[in-house]
Formats: sequence, C-alpha cells, structure tokens
Amino acid sequence: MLLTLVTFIPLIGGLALLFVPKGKDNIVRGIATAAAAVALIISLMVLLGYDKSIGGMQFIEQCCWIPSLNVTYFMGVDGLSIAMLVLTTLLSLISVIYSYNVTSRVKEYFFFFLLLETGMLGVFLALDFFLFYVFWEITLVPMYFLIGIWGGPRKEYAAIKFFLYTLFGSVIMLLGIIALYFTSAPHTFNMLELAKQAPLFTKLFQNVIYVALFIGFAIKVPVFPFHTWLPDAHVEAPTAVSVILAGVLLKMGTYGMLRVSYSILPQAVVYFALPLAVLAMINIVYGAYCAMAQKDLKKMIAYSSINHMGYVLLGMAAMTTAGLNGAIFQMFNHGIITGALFLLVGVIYDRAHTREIEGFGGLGSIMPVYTGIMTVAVFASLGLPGLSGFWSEFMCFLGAFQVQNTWMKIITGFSAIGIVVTAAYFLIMIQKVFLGPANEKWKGLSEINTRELISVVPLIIIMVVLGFLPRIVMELSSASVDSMLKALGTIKP
Amino acid sequence: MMLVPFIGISAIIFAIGVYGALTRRNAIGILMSLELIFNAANINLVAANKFLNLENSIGIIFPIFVITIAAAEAAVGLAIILSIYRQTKTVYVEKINIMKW
Amino acid sequence: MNTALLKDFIYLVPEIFVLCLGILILGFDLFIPERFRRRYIINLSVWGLLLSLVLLVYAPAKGLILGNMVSIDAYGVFFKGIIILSTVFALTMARYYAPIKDEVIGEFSALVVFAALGMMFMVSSSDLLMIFLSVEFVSIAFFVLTGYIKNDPKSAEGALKYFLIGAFSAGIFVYGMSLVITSTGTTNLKAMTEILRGPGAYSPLFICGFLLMLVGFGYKIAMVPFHSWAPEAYEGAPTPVTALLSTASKAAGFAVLLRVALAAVTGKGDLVMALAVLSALTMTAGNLMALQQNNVKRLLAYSGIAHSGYILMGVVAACSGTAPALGITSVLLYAFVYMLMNIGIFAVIIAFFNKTGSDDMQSYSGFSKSNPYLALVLVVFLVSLAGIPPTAGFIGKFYVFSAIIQAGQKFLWLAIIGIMNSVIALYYYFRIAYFVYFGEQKDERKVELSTGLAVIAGVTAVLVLLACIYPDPFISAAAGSVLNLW
Amino acid sequence: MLLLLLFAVVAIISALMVVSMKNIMHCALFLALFLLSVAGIFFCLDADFLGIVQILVYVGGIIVLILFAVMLTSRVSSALMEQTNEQKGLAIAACLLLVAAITTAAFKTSLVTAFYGADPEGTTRTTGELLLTVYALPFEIASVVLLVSLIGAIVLAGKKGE
Repeated sequence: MLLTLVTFIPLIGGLALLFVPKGKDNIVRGIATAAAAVALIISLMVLLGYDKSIGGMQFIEQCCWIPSLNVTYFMGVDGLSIAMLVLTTLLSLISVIYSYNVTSRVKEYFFFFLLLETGMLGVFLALDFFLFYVFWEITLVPMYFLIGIWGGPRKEYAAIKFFLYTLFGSVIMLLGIIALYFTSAPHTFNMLELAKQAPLFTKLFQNVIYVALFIGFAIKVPVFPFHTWLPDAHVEAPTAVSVILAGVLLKMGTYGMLRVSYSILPQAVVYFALPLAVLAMINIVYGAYCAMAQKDLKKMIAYSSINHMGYVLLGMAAMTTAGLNGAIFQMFNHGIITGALFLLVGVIYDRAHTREIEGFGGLGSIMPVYTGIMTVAVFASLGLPGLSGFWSEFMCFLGAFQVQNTWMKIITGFSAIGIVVTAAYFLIMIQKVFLGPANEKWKGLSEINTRELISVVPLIIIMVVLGFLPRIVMELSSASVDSMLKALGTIKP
Repeated sequence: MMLVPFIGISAIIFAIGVYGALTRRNAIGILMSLELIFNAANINLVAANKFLNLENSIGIIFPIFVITIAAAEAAVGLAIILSIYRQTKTVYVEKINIMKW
Repeated sequence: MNTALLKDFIYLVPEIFVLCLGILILGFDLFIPERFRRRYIINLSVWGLLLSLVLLVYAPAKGLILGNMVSIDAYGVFFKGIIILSTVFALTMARYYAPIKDEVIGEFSALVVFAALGMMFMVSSSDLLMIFLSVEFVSIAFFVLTGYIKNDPKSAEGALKYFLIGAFSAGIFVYGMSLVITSTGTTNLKAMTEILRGPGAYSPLFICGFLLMLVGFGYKIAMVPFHSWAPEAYEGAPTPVTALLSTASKAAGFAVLLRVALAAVTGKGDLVMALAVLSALTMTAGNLMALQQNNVKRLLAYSGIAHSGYILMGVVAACSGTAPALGITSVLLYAFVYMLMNIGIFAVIIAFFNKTGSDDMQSYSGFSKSNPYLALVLVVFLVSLAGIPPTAGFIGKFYVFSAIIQAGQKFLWLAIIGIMNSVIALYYYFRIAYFVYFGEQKDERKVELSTGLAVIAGVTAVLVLLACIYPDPFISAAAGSVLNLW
Repeated sequence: MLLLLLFAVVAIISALMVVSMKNIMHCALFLALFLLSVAGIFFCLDADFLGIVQILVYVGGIIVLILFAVMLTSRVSSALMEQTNEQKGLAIAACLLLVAAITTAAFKTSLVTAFYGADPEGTTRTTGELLLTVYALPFEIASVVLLVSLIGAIVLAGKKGE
C-alpha cells in the first residue's frame, strides 16, 4: 500500500485544495506542504524498508485494472526507482516550500504542482507499461500550465513548445508500446514479464522498438538534437518549476531507458551502445560550450543540465558496473545539485529582477551566506572531489573508459573536454558575480531569507554527505545494476 | 447483354446531373440537377429488375422509395431556399457567403 | 399475408416507442401554454428517451428480422445507446439555448426525437434499401434542424450548404447503390457478403458502385473530400444541433459505414488501402484546417473531421482481415468516447455563449479567472480531445492505434500519420486553453451555469475521467457488441 | 423497342436542356419532359406501377413545387444572369470521365441477363403485396420521413418563431 499511498497522496492533497474557499491562500499552502511532506515521509519509509541485501523488486503491488487488455495496476521499487522516488518527493517538498512566494492564483498553482508530483511518482513506480505511459503523459498537462501561467515573459511560447515536443515523443513511444504488446505472447504490458520474453523478440524488432522508445525518452532527457525545448522551458518556468523540471522530469527519460530499454530490449541496447555514446559526447561538449556562451544565469544552468545529462548517457552507453552505477548516481546528484542551483538563481532574481551575469559583481560582500551556499552548489556541479558530483561524474567516465573498444575510449576522451569547459564557465561565473568590487547598484540586496534557506540547505547537506559517503546511493543502485548487466552480458555486440 | 445500354443511358443522365449540380449557381437549378441523378439511379434499378429478375422485385420497390425521398428532400430543400431568399434576397449560391466556404 | 413477418415488429419496441414519443410531443405541443412549453416538452422528451434507453437494454437480440431489413444485435444496441444518450444531452442543452424560441420548441424537440429514431434505424440497417432510407431520414431531419434559428442568416446559410451537399451526395450514394445492386443482384448485406466471397465477385461495376457509395458515407461522417459542409453547418446550426450532428449523426454514419465495409471490402486489399488513404487525408486535412480557426464551433467542426479520420483508422483495421474484432471494438469505443467529450465541450460552449453571445476564441480570454471550475472542466475535455491520459480520449486513441498496429505492417504508415496528427491537434486544442488560462481577463462576470448544463458538463467530465481510470466496463461493452454481428 | 429508344433520346436531350438552359423556368419545364420520358422508359420495362408513381409524384408534385419556388424567387431568377459558374470545363471533363468509367465497368462486368416476360396482370398487385410484407418496415419509415419533411418544411417556410 505504501507505494500507492505515496503516489496518490499529492493528488488527494491537490483535490482537497479545490475545496478551500477563495482567498485563504495560507490554508492552500499548508495543505500542499502537508501533502508533499507526507509523501516524503512515506518515501523515506520505503527507503528504510527496502532490503538491500535481497535487491530486486520489492513493495510489489499488483491488482487487476483492465482485464480485457491484460493491464494490471502494478507497482514496485528496486534500487533505481527508490533513488528517483526519494529525489522526487524531496525536491517536491522543497519546491512547495520555495513556492510560498507565488501570490497569484495560488490554489491553481498548488493543484497543478501536486498533480505533477503524482504523475512523476507514478512514472518511477509503475511496472506496467500501460500504467507507466498514463503517468508519463499526466505530467505534461500540469507542466504546461505551470510554465504558461506563472512563467517568465515568453512563457506561452515555452509552454507550448515543451508540450508539443514531449507529446510528440510520447506518442511515438506509444506506438512502440503497442507493438511490444502485440508481439509478446501472451499479450502483456507487464514490464517484468516483457523482460522475461526479451529473448523471443527478433533483433530487427528490438531495434525498431528501441528507436521508437528512444525518441520518447530522448526528448525528455533531452538528448541532442531534441534539446531545443529545454532552454526555453527552463528559463521561462518559475523557479520551483525549473527545479522540478531539471531535477525530476529530465530523469524520467534516462529512467525510462534504464527501466524499459535495458531490460526488455537488451540486443538493441548493445547494438545502439556506440551511437548512444556519440550522442552523450555531443550532449556533454555541446551543452558545456553553450552554457559558456550564455549571459543569462538561468540559461547557463539550463544548458549545464544538457551537459550533465550527457554524463548519465555516457555511463549508460558504457554498460559496465561502474558506468551504470555512475549513471544512476549522477541522475540523483544532478537532481539535487541543479535543483539547488535553480533555487539559488531564483533567490537572486527575486531580489535583483535580472539574471545577467555581466551586470552583477562583488555580491560576495553583500550576501556572504548566499555566496557561500552558491559556491558549494557550483563546486558540486563541476565535480569537485569531496562533493557528491565528483563521484558520479568520475564513475561515468571510469565506466566508459573501461570498455574494451577503441571508439569508446576516443569518445570518452573527447567527452572529458566537457568537464574542463564546465569548470571554466562556472568559475568565470563565480568570479563575475561574486568576486571583485561590490557593484553600487546591488548594495541594497538583502541576504537569503529563512524560507529560502529551508529549501536550499537540505540539498547542500545531501551534496556534502554523499560526497563523503557515496556508498549510500551505490548500495541501492548496485543490486539493480547487477541484474541489468546479467541480462546484457549474455549478448555479444 | 441488354442491360449494358441501360447502364450507359443512366450513366449519361447521371453525369449530366452531376455536371448541373457542380456548375449551377442557382440553388433551385442545383435541386433540379439532383432530380436527374435520382432518376438515373431509378433507370438502373428498373432495368436491373427487368433483366436480372431481382429477388422480391427490389428493382421496382427501391425506386418507389427513391421517389419518396426525392419528394421529401425537394420539399425541405425548397423550404430552406425560400427561407434564405427571404433573408438575403438571393438564391445564388456564391452570394450566400457570410461564413467562408 | 405473411403475418409471421409482422410479428417481428415486437423487436422494434424501442424504436416504436421513440416514434410514439415524437408524435406525442407534436400533440402535446398544441395544448401547452407557451410559457410552460419549454420546460414540459423538453422534460417529456428527455424522460421518454431515457425510458427508451431502458427498453433498449432489455430488448432481446434477435438477428435479422422483417425480411432481413434490420439486424437487432448488440452492435446496434451499443450505437443506439450512444445516439439516445447524446440526444438526451442535446435536448437538455436546447432547454438553455436562447436562440431557439419558446414557440417552436415543440417542433424542435419532435424533430430531434425523429432524428434520433432515424439514426436508430440507421445503425441496425442490414439492407441497402434500409440504409438509404434511414440515412436520408436523418439527413432531412438535420437539414431542418440546422436552419432552425429564424432570422439568423448564418443558420439559414449553414442549412442551405448542408442541404445542397447532402442532397448531392445522396444522389451519388443512391446511384452507387444502383450499380452495386446491378452487379451483385441483392440489397441485403448478408447475402452480399456471401456473394462477394465467391470467385470474381469484385466486378468493375461493383467497385465503381462502392466508390460512389463511399461518397454518401463520406458526407455523413465528414470525410475529406466530402467534408466542406461540416464547418458551415456546425457554425450555423443551433449549438445543441451541432452537438448532435458531431456525435450521434457521426456515430450512426460510422455504424452503417462499418457494416457495409465489413460486408463489401473485408479482405479486398485495394479497397481497404483506399479507405486507409482517405483516413490519412481526413485527419491531416481536418487538423491543418483546424489550426487556422478562430471560432470555437468551427474549430470543433474541423477537429471533428480529424477525429473521423482516427475512427476510419479503426474501420481500416476492421476490414483489413487481420484485426477484425479489435478494429470494430476500437470504432465502437471511439464513437462512444468522442460522444462524451464532444457533448461535454458543447455544454461549456453553450454556457459561455449564453453569457457573452460569442463563440470566438479570443472572447474566452481570462475565462479561468472568472470561472475557475468551469475552466477546469473545459480543460478536461480539451485534454481528452487531444488524447492525453487520464481521460477517455486516450483510451479511444489507444484502441484505434492498437487496432491499426495489429492490422499489420502494411498500415504502419497510417499509424505514423496518426501520431503526427495528434501532435498537431494538441496545438490547437491548447490554443483554447491558452486563452482560457493565459489570456487577459476581459469579462469579470461569472458564467451563470444553469442546472441542466452543469449536470451535463459534470456528468460527462466525470465519465471522461472514469473511462480512463476504470475503463473496463466501457471496453467490455464495446468488445461484447462485436459478437454475432450477423 | 423503338419507343424505348425514343424515350431514352428524349430523356437525355431534355436532361441536357435542364442543366444548360439560361431561363430557370424553361429548365423546370424540360425537367418535367425529362421525368415524363423516364416514366415512359419505366412503362417499356414493364414497371407500370412505378411509371404511374413517377408521373403522379414527380410531375404532379415535385415539379409543381419547383415551379412555385421559381416563381416566388423570380425576381432574381431572370434569364439575364449567368447561370453557371467558372468551373464548367473541369466539370465537363469530370463528367465525361465518369460516364467512361461506368460504361467501361459495365462492359467488363459479366452480367448474366435474360429477358423475363412481363406479368400480364401488371406489377401493381405484387408491388402492393411486397410493400405490406417484406418491405413493411421501409414502407412505415418512408411515411415517417414524409411526416418529418412536412413538419420541417412548415417550420422553415412558416412565420412561426420569427
């Protein structure tokens, strides 16, 4: 019951919001916070209850849903989903708290937000493909409204672009899902069952389905050349929504690849490993260079997301223990780190109403606490040893380099450029914004306030703790990774 | 092979009707062309009945219903034409164009 | 006299009941004072139709009756259910639709009930004669209903265009039938199925005739290139009639088209391919034209054309020979689902129209601020029309795509075109949502939602959501209706 | 046989007149001639009952209706105005193609035909019997259709509700 509960508690909270009388915004905020907090508590209970020594799927819930299609309501968690589950509930609660500064149409805002949380949780917990798809698409509608109503100046454009891109991907994915269903015997949407039947699928079929699903997932990640919606959406979205978008929604893409493609279409995964690595390289290098060219702080972080998701893809393409563990770890870290960065950019934007990097200067003396926190987050993002980002990036590269394939080694080598560039633009940013003489114009900026601290500090703590104890996440993921590799290992490239 | 000439005749009448319906500008003119089409179908059916000896004389029964429908359609159609004439003072199809076609 | 034949009329109890209801309304109309007329007459017709729905559920299935003219089967019952439900919804809407005056509400209701009767015959017809008669029956009733608003040139114009194209295609339809009858020697669909399974049955004359008949069907379901009446009639007609035209009339059209197609083209590759091409054309053209619309009713007309294209995908699958059951199920399910969401959205449009007197998209600006709940319901319908879960539209789309994929690789291109189209469709549906949610508020007045409209919008919205959250009853009903089609 | 040919020729010529005459009144009169000659064809094909129906309903009913409408709208139906639109050439081509397609199809289709003798009593009795037995349902429906069109025509053309 825990998984169902955690998925639908936000939705119930959201529906409860609709009955709050007009004008009582604080009650709305309270209910939303309570719902998100309960979800977080339940997800922590799941985390503690998960038996790492056994691994595999646990907390399984399965019951009949649409018998005529053999669709079941089927949920369960393994190490991979637990990491995503905790990430989602944590970032959701933090974003809800941060969103107290939303003052227009509060009720609608939190309704859409909680609906979005339900959708995301459902994606990470569903083990039935049909259910998975339903949750996958449920996330689109609230996101459209969240960007479109509460976003920045070009919000309408960004919202519809996001919607069209991702819908395009998901309907192509739908074709793939239906084809899988009709090819399996007996017809099923059950992911575990499909994984068992994987050897029966022909190679050609696997490749075709892989491409169909890949388009759906790649648009979410986003993989180059499907990435163009991301900068628009991230920049225009309100701060808390950017956090969710970067922190959780992008992970849905890589999660889908790992959960679906890696278990159900192993032959195709092996076949497409090298192309995927090339795309990963492009993501890393291209994302880094684009980020470097940005003048807008938020846009820079948006492009850095493309770059960081490239690491995840590289780790996945490697298909080694280190690579896959690194990929999962990086998914989690990127959620935490980029989430924190977006919150921090939001903090300064709320005060200065601008995000131009060039315009700032010497903020370090004006807002010392803020500067300190920002520096930690940035260092985590560029992979400074001692912070969590280092381990995951290191493992992704290590995993990729271990592959006995010259092309793969070359690709990995080129990708390393991305790390250097990332370090460069982050350091330049720190220097331009925080160091140097204090700009007169910004003398009046107030220090980061309590609400903002409450939302950012937990993330910083996680970065530091995981920097010293990466084991916490690794232990979770390694069990799932082992079973994934076992399925992939039998296939010769 | 007696049937084929009748199909030919009815095809010619049908085509004339289609031509009229496509080119007439007057709504009543279009209506008259439609009657040609209905009659073409009837000729076909009656001829088929004669030469194929259809079950239950469907070739004679069907046209009765076609004529009935044609009459009902003409009545309603002319009522529509009259009501639009009262409002716009025209029965020319192209001129009746508040909404874009 | 063959009296045994006439005993079969007992199986037509729901139809006869509806006929009596129509006549009763006409008589009732004469004795009711004008100020009560609206309420009493609409109530009478709505409750009468609901009663006939009960009769329908309990009427036994029998198969072919009355000289094989009609087939009383579950397939027909399913469609009759759709028809009666949407008629009930449309009549309830009509009660709150101001342009239909009190003094003509009696004839209006009677005509709507008669139209429903015609459609009920349409969906159970199993003989070309019956098909022709009932299709024309429905057309004639709708010609009148479309032009029902007096002194509204738009309504008259819509009716004229609907009539001219309708009568023209009826002529082509019946001429095509005459060729089909000449080449097969029968009007009965069952007999035709058997004849066409024989060697050399697909004579050139038959194919000619069938293609001409397709014009008639194409007109009824607003298939490209016979769709041009739809936007005119939809925009001009009183909105309750538009709702009925786009749901019941279309569903009935598909019911009869599917019956004929199953008999005539199953396994005939070229003709099935022709249908597939028409399906692709219909959805693409409908969607592309919908992109440019500013009037919500017109937009829904074009979107309805696009939806016809999707349903045709199901018809193609049903006739492909590889996925008959799933294809038919998908058509049934889609027709039902489409009915729900379209009725719902038209209820919202009427509520809005009653306040502002406008159907323009721009006038919806800021609607969500003045009416947050109604706007939310509207979004549910839009999401459903776009085919996104958790709404009924998704289940419908899922089924047609499933059917076309099961039909084989030959039709994969059609599925891909369908995919592209659902993305295009999203854009214009959410253009409405754009105005509703993002637009500047122009009109602070709250839309006064009359009980009837609120009930329609609420019930359909709940059903739209329920059809995805707990779809099994709907799916089993549709799948069960496929059995014993002959 | 000769009579049949005559009727057919008259029918085709008058049909051409219906779609090409400029004066709409003349069109209506040629339509009447066309309908009469079609009735003649029916008689020649031993469909006597149908022929009578054709004359009574069509010539007696529909033509009168059309003439009424022509006269009521006569102000604009003058002979001076161009009665056809610009798509003439295209329409002619399409129609020729249509005729060619249908006749070719008819030739290519092997129809097993025979000339069945006429019923000496005429078809009226059998038609009547069929209409009340096998075709009872369509017969009833046709009556409802007429009722609907009656109501419809009254509603649309009448003054009520203005």
